[in-house]
Amino acid sequence: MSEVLEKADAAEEEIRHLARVQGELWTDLPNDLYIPPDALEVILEAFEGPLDLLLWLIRRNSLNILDINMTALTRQYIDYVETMHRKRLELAAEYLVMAAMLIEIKSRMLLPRQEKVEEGEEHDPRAELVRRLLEYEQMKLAARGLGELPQAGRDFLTLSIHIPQLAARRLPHVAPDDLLAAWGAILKRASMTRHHRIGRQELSVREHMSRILKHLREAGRSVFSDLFDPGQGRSSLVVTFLALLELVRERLVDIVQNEPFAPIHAQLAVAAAHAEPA
Amino acid sequence: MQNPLDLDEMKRVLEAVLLSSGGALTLAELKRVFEVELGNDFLRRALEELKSDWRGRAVELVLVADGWRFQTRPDMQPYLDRLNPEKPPRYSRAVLETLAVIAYRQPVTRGDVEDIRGVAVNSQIVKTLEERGWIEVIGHKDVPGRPALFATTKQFLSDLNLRALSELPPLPEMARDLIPQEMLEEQPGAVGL
Amino acid sequence: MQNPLDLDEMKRVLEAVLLSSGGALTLAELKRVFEVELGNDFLRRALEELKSDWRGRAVELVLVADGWRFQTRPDMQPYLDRLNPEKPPRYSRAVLETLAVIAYRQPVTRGDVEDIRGVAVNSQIVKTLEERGWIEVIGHKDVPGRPALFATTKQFLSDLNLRALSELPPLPEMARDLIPQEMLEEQPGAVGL
Repeated sequence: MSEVLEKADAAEEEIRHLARVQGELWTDLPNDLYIPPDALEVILEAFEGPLDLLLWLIRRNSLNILDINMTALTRQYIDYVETMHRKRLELAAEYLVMAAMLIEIKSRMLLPRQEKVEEGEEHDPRAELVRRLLEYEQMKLAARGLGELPQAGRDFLTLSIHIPQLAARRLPHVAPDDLLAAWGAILKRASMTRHHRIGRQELSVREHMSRILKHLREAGRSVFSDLFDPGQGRSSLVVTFLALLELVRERLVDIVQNEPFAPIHAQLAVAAAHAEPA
Repeated sequence: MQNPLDLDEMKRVLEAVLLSSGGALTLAELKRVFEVELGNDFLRRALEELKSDWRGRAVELVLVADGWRFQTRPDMQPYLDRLNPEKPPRYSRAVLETLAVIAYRQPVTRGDVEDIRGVAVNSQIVKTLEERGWIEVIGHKDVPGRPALFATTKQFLSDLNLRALSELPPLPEMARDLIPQEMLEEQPGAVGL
Repeated sequence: MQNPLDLDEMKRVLEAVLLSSGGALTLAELKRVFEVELGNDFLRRALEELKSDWRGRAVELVLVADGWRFQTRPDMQPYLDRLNPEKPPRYSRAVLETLAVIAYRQPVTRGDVEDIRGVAVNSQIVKTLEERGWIEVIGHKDVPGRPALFATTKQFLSDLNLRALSELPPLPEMARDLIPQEMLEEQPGAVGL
């Protein structure tokens, strides 16, 4: 209980600090009902509703929550509500409902104690109010406790260090068979009379065509025999020769020999056109 | 190379995976990291060892609701705040009270929250908590209007460094011993509340 | 409390800050973390020591263009991949078909690719393949407009695990059985092309 009260005091402390009138900290809450009019709005904003206000009134007056003096409490509460009304503050409906409930309890307590519940035990009309006040106070303190728990982002951070390879590895992977499938799709879509058949031999001719073009792009022109690498074997020589013929046929490369028995040169067709306009 | 996997190598891998994951990882997720099938006990032992290896550092390995994660110790926050001066928002009392009711009384409807707090619950409050990923609708109550039932999420526990709801601070004991016995018997609901 | 700051405490803080920052931090940013004014030399020494403290672990402290950061070592990738088995991105059909035409028919112009595919080739497609380092311009065709001639690169072969273009899967000889023999003899060019 003492801990509860301590926490309640702390809550009240907070309310006090919230109350500022014309810029000045208002450190003393009223013992009686006089409230500087400008402060009322500020004070009421600090309450989370009628239960909160009631709790504060009870704790403020050191009333035992279990033995509430209904007359004093109801009068104080209703005076607050009336002041709010006079100040034309926007009054939440809940405050009026609570006022009605307090008056009802008070009037029932004035009745002779003959009211019995079925089991024959006495029923205190304040019981429901007390239950609600206790429950609310409990949640209010629990909320304070939650707010004090360490919170990710506020009191500690979780970690996420850099993973350097991710970017590179996220590049799409292509398998040779994907290319085959892509080619198949082209053919299927075309469904024309055009037929392409490319075997290994043709591919290596194509590869050498690219190789020769790259070489000529860098070198400009090349002695014909330099394009061949006897170290690669006979079939490589044949394929290189076929590639050159294909390049000439596609007019990508020119083969020139200035005079009989002079060295034969290969050069890019374009380069030739530009270098020797004649 | 991974087979057999020794404890040191396993800890080395776990450390890298947990430091880079950006969130908590469950045992099941951590098991998936290894090619070989690992027993839970072996894995847990490695995690516990890793945890004590980090003792005394400014970063700690913790077990929360959604698994294991590394996080900075609270005493590092002043340093981290200087690097990143924008503070996360502090929640209003209204938000915290709504959260408390949902956390301790779940599953509850908005009407339940309003009954306990004695005021209407602003829909902005619910939205704030939903956007933070701390509460979610887990069903609808079978009464007219079928109001949504709210509960807290794993994220909520994890963000508050908790493994389970039972690790929430216990509800403050209300002045129960002072309540006249008759009253308690009359309204048994009051005890549980 | 921070003053005087000893090297061990400083390393402890730096470690937490760098592990939680989510990105590289410059010396200036790291200095801001501490209340006391620190010299660059002192800070660098602490970082270098921290770096060697981490030697042998699966995470390393590195200095990159935009500052210092912790990152996982490359050998952790297989473990991390198992944790996040995100489907690797795939190239669109248009990209794959363009690549297939260039691979099987090189050297070709964009016009050639368009003729074969029957649709216009978006320049973004060519750019994608060039940026990947899989195709390059190896010359220009001597026709009006001098269109670029594309061929595949060594990188392409290496990325597809091939030693030579001739190791690409042979295309189905679908035509051969269907085309009358005379036609093949009549149009020998069609074979090579």
